Amino acid sequence: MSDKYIVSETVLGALIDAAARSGRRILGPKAVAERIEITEIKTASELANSGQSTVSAKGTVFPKVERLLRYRFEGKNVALEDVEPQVQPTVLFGIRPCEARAFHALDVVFNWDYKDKFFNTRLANTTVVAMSCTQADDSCFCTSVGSRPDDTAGSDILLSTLKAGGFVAEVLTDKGKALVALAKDAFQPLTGDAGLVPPATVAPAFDAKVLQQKLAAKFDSPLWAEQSLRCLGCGACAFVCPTCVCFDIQDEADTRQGQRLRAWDSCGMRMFTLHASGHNPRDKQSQRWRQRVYHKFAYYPERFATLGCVGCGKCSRACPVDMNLKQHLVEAAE
Amino acid sequence: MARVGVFICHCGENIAGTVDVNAVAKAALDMPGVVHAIEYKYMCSDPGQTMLKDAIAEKKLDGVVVAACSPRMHEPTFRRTAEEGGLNPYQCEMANLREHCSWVHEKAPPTTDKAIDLVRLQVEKVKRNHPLKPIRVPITKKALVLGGGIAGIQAALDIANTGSPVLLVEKSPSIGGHMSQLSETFPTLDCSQCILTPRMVEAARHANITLYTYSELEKLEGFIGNFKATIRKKARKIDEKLCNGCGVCQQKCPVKKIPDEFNEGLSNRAAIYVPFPQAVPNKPVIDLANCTYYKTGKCKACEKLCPTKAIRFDQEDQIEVHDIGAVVLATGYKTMPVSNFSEYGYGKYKDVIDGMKFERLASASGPTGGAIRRPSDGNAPQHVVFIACAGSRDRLKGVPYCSKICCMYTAKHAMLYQHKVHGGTATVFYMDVRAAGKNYDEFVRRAVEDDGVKYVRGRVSRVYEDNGQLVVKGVDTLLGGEQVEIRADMVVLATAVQAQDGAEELAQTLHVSYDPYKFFAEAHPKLRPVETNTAGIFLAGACQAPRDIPETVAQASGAAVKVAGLFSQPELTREPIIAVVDRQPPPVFSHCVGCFLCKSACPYQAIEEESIKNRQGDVLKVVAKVNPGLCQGCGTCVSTCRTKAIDLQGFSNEQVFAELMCI
Amino acid sequence: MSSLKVGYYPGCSLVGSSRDFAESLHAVAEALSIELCEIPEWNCCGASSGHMIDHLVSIALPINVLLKARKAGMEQVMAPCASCYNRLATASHEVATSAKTRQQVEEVLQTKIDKLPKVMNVIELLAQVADSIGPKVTKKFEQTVACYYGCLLVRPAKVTGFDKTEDPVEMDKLVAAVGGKPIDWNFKTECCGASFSISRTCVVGRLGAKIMKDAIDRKAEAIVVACPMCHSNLDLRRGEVNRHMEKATDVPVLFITQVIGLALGIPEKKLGLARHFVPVKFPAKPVATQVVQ
Amino acid sequence: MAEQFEPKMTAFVCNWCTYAGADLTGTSRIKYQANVRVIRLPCTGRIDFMMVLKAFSRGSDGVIISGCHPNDCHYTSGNYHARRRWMVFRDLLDFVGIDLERVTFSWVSAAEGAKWAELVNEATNKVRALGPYKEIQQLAAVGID
Amino acid sequence: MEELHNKAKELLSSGAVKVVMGYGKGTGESRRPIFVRMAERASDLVVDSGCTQNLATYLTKAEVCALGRMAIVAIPSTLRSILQLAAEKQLREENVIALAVIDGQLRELATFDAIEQAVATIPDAISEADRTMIDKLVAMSVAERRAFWAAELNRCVKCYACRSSCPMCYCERCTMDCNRPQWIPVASHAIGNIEYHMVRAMHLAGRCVECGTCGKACPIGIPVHLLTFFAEDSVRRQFGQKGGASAKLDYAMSTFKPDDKEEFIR
Repeated sequence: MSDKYIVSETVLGALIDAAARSGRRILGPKAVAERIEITEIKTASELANSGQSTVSAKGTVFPKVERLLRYRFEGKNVALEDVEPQVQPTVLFGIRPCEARAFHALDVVFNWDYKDKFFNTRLANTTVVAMSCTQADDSCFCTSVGSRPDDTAGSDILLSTLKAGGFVAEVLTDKGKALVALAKDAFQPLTGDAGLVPPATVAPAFDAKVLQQKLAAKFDSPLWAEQSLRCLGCGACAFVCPTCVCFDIQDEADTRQGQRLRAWDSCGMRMFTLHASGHNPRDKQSQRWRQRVYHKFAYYPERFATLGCVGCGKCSRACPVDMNLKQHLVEAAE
Repeated sequence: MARVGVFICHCGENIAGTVDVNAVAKAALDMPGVVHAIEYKYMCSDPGQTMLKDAIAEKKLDGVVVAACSPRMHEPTFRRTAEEGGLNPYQCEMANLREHCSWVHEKAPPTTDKAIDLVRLQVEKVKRNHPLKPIRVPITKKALVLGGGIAGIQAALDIANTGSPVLLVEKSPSIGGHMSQLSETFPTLDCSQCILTPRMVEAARHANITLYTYSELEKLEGFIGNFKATIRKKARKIDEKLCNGCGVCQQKCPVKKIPDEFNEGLSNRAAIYVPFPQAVPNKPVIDLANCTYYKTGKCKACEKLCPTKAIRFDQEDQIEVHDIGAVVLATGYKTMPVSNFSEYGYGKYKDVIDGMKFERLASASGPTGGAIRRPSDGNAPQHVVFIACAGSRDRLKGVPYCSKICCMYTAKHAMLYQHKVHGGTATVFYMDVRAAGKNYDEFVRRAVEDDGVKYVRGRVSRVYEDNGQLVVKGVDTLLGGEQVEIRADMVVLATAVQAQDGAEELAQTLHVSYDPYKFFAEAHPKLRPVETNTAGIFLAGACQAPRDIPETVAQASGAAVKVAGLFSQPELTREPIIAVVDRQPPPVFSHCVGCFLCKSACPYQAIEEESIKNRQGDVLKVVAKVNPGLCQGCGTCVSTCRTKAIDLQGFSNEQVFAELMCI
Repeated sequence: MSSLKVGYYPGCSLVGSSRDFAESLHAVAEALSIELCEIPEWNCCGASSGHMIDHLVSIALPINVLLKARKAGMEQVMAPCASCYNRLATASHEVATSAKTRQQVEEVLQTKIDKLPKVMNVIELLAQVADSIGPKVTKKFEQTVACYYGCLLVRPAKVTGFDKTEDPVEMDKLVAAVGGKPIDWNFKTECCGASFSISRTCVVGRLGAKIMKDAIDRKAEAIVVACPMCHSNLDLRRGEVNRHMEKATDVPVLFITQVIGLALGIPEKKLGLARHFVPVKFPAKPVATQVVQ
Repeated sequence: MAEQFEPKMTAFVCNWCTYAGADLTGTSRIKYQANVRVIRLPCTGRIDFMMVLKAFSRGSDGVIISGCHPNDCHYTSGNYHARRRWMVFRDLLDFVGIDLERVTFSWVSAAEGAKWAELVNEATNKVRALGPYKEIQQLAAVGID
Repeated sequence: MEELHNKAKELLSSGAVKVVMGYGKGTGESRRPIFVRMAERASDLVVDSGCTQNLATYLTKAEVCALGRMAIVAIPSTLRSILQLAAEKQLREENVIALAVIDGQLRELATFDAIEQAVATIPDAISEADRTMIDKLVAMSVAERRAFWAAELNRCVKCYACRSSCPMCYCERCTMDCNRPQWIPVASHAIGNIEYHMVRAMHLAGRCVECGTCGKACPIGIPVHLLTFFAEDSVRRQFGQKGGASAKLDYAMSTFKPDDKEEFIR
């Protein structure tokens, strides 16, 4: 089911206002300094219509730090206090299709066996209004991982830019409908050819299937050491990534009370696999780099029948030493 | 889970009077890990300590917190008790509910709250304590005594008599110090040298004492029981074995007009000289600054005429390094340079002299053979004015402290003068007469009553010359503050006692602390008067504060006993409160990255480099290592360490952090 | 020589009883190219009465002066009157050493006290340029003189921190620099009676006599001072002084600035010698013989 | 009526001078305010700047750091090293906007019992006047969803 | 550039070094670190204004050291790093050759002394922008500064890009990684972030070579380098010495002068 409407800048504005009035929090990509940040927005004009945000929209459903529970010491015994996720209904407005698609990769993990109430509540309260890409850069490779600049997967509404200005809004889900309903009368159904600005061209760089097969044989290849020689082992890639789900559980406590936190973590970091014994199964950066690639392109497909990557290229852009994932994957797929 | 016992002491009313000890005990029982909490009248009493011991056994405690007085007071007590109770002594901590709480706060809820917090801090800390073993280090049973005055001689003799070898180092050519310069000694008026010289000789002859006269300590490394002392023997330019002290050399030496230090410049000596007739050793030394040969390259008269051919112009300084177990500082004092007091005209007028000069004038071995003759014209002064407190108790131009000996020696001087110059008049200007000591006040009285010394209570503002005669202008505060002007033939200044020159530098080489006046600081003003804060270094005599002879000798013997006590142990045990560098299983080996920034931070040079090698012996990693003997446990390295690889036992990161988690 | 700029605090004496000091000072300063910048709107230093009545006032008044100087951008301030000098120095020492006093004064004056200018007396100032004086001398001041410092220039040491408290020599050096022969005598820093000049002249007489006697016994042909009070007590009160002398004396009393002025060949008029009560004349010598009535 | 705010004061002191000095305060029965909690360390050299940071993030409204006077250090120079660290640390605290008024540095010798009482009272009063250090304390919740 | 290629070729073919660390073409216009191990690849090396990352970071990276003796294309801050690393016993003279372009020509610096002399001639590296930013911050009120840093550091996600890219953050276990006790919280909430960056600044005070690589590395553009710059400033101002000036240990923060100023201590 999908119905399309013509939406002008002003209508978008109206929609945003309506959504805000309905008590929803509006987040969207906005140019700050020389970066694009996903942040609270008030008007459509604030939106960055092209380019990738540095950090993904992941935070709305999987924040960098989340309190899972609280406890306090009462005499000798401990009083547990379960915390419910406090989430405001949120509209992710104008994010890139690749980011919208990424939610699935998170979903499969957070609902793999145990159903994570925090993630689910947040996701349920999030409406995704994606905007198809009209531009891409050297780091993008969505087309190589089964997506495209105007991918609808994961979006509730997809906006595509019209040559004449304004957008076509393709309402994809009930959540989408609900949102549109807030400013229904402003929406004119699309009739005939819209005259869209052609989506960005992202030339396929490799074939994910081939890659997956190659990886099976490349585990011990020197390639990983070669590629990761300049890798500094920081978490920049993982923390900007829309699909990285690794987290750490931390108790912060004193003699009176404590809280249990879930915080982003990264398999790229040495500490990630360090055992209490001092032994570290992934002691070398090459092993950790390999893990990152395999996790997304071998283990994910095996376990969840989907890739752990949407080809947004955020990691490559964020990397202080220009580890370009696309290039590395091309090498790996050879 | 930890099993901590908390023992709250009432200290009679001292704590219980202000802090609700019962509430504290209740609160303690609620603290995680606390399995036992009681309050008792006197924890340090026998029954109190027994309670603690029993509880350790019955409740299977693995940590103990005694909430009582200051740990600086009773920590040793309770750690010992804990040990007797079968616990490692270092599993016991104290919460200071008295000095830091009940004694300083009002009786009010916040005070009890604080008491509870203080207990909580220690509970959290003790849960993270680890059993520690005292550190054992060997002791070199040989002492070094610095300074050959009466203090040094006494200390050396007492130590030597306990059977331990002693090195007695004196920077001047002879031992004896100031005491050998004195004429008679108060309050008995017995001749100083007559009682001193036997001791000097005994020291020289003693089988366990090695004399190093004309020598100086260059360096002291190491720590208690294990010092390394570097001594420079300055070249006397004499072969001491051959020299028989006949003295021909000094008679024949062409240079004769050098002011004699021993006689305070009241007479002259030769360029090759024995400082004084009774010098020990009785061997001359050549004064390079004044010897013609060293100035012009010619002369060598002494060499030619020496009957035993003992002169050695080519002799060089010798450096000797000795292992030492303990050090006694007996470097003595100096008197304040009188040039500070231009108003007293010292230096301007020949007949204004200081006390030490007077000693020489009055001494039978002195330049005048003991007759009081004034320097200017050699006549017997008919009126002598003595000015006490020349610099002492003078905040502005002198020192604020009392030099202690001046009142007595001034009385002695006046008395001696009266004895030696019949019909002469002695007047003493004084602030107070401080004659606290056995037979001291009687002595002063004798001066006044029997020998008719005039005591004027008041300060002197100026001494000036009025056609050829000294005029002492002062005030007599007992005569209603009348100004008095006294015409005198000689004026004697009782100048302040000050720390020896170079005391500061010495203190720094030895790492001992010193007070603002550069006197060496004792470890405790009352309870540890002969120890310094640096273990193994002790104090004797006026290097610590102005002292008279009896006190000096007593203190010297005290220091000697401390040394003997130290030497009586087979080995040293030290508090294991020291830093350690962590060690980890391979491939990490240690979290230390070997940047050695801690090395320059360590005040004790206790941090060494250790190479971790594999079986083939090739170096895998170079990391820091703390020498447990040198480390004193200040923890400066710990806070310099970025990787937190160094930690301080007893005050570890975990312990401090745990304490922080309570606030 | 490049000109030296100094803050200048006249105080009441120099615009009153000791104008001669002021005149000679300015004349000499000009000759030695020292620029004296008077502190704008300076107030009383609180001498004599002030510091006997109220401690806080005695500190606050001088500090106020120094703050004004500071405001006018002065690094150092010279107070010719020994008494002013002593008050200023004492005050800045007090606020420097006692946080409490400082805070009190700050409250009273409603201003924060940061850095204060250095306070000096006239000798200190002249000593700074001592070397430049010699070459400028045209007529050597060839008298045997007793340099009389009095009490306020050098004491208390912790405040003034200038010269040797009990046996000062800086003035002697200056006199020697212009050819004079300073004597070694005993009353350099004795009390002259200071402000008793008005209330208890007999005391002044007695003390002054002692001073004069020792100076004359040691063949002084002139007394040199750097303090208005010393000057008035030995000059203005000479009659009283002579009453306590066996033999009346007419040995003149000069300000150090006048001595230097004479040596630099500055006309006596500009040095205010005429204002003295004891005529400035010396036993037959080529220099400065003419008597001004 | 609103009761007045009682600041949480944390003190880091060396064992040989300030702790002993505080003992002397006790033996001389000089009274001071009960807000302070003393953490005893062997030497100011052992006082890690992280302890001060922690004290604040743990909710202290003010911190006191005290040890032996220069020249007086039981370990001869621990306090000199500490002083250097503090010189830079203070600059940094100020640079990141932590209020230096809330950190009091002092030398209190074993003989200065009275000074310790004064110090604690002054510091406590100062901080009481400044009020609770909410600027830092409220940060504890920030950034956690 | 030509010069560099030849020099690299020469060093590699002669076996003088096993690897030449330098800058190569990266994604788009960017430059990235490369490790040339074969003479024929020497021409991959690039030197231009785009080469701003301080490669000294790799001098202590195990995987890189394992390659053997190295030559490193050095910008001024790299040279400073080498000296500071040497002073901290992390670098052996015989293991590294610095190839620096100093006023227009390529210099091969094979000894620490040589580097020290070179460094002495190079002015300090702080950019105008950073300088003005620091001044701006210093001019602010305490409250304003707190607001500024709270806002900036609250964004920090503790990816540790700053730490990982810093040549002086070579510790195998950083204070951040200590969990007994956990001095600094792992989670990147406001307090923990402030503590983290304070600790880093303190640990770099007197050691920071002011390359600003940490600031450039931050994916979300927090000016973390201003903290270490300021700390370094403070050290220079108060103790008159500077990180990375000499290969002999001269670490301001583990030494002292008895007359260090202490007007802030009562």
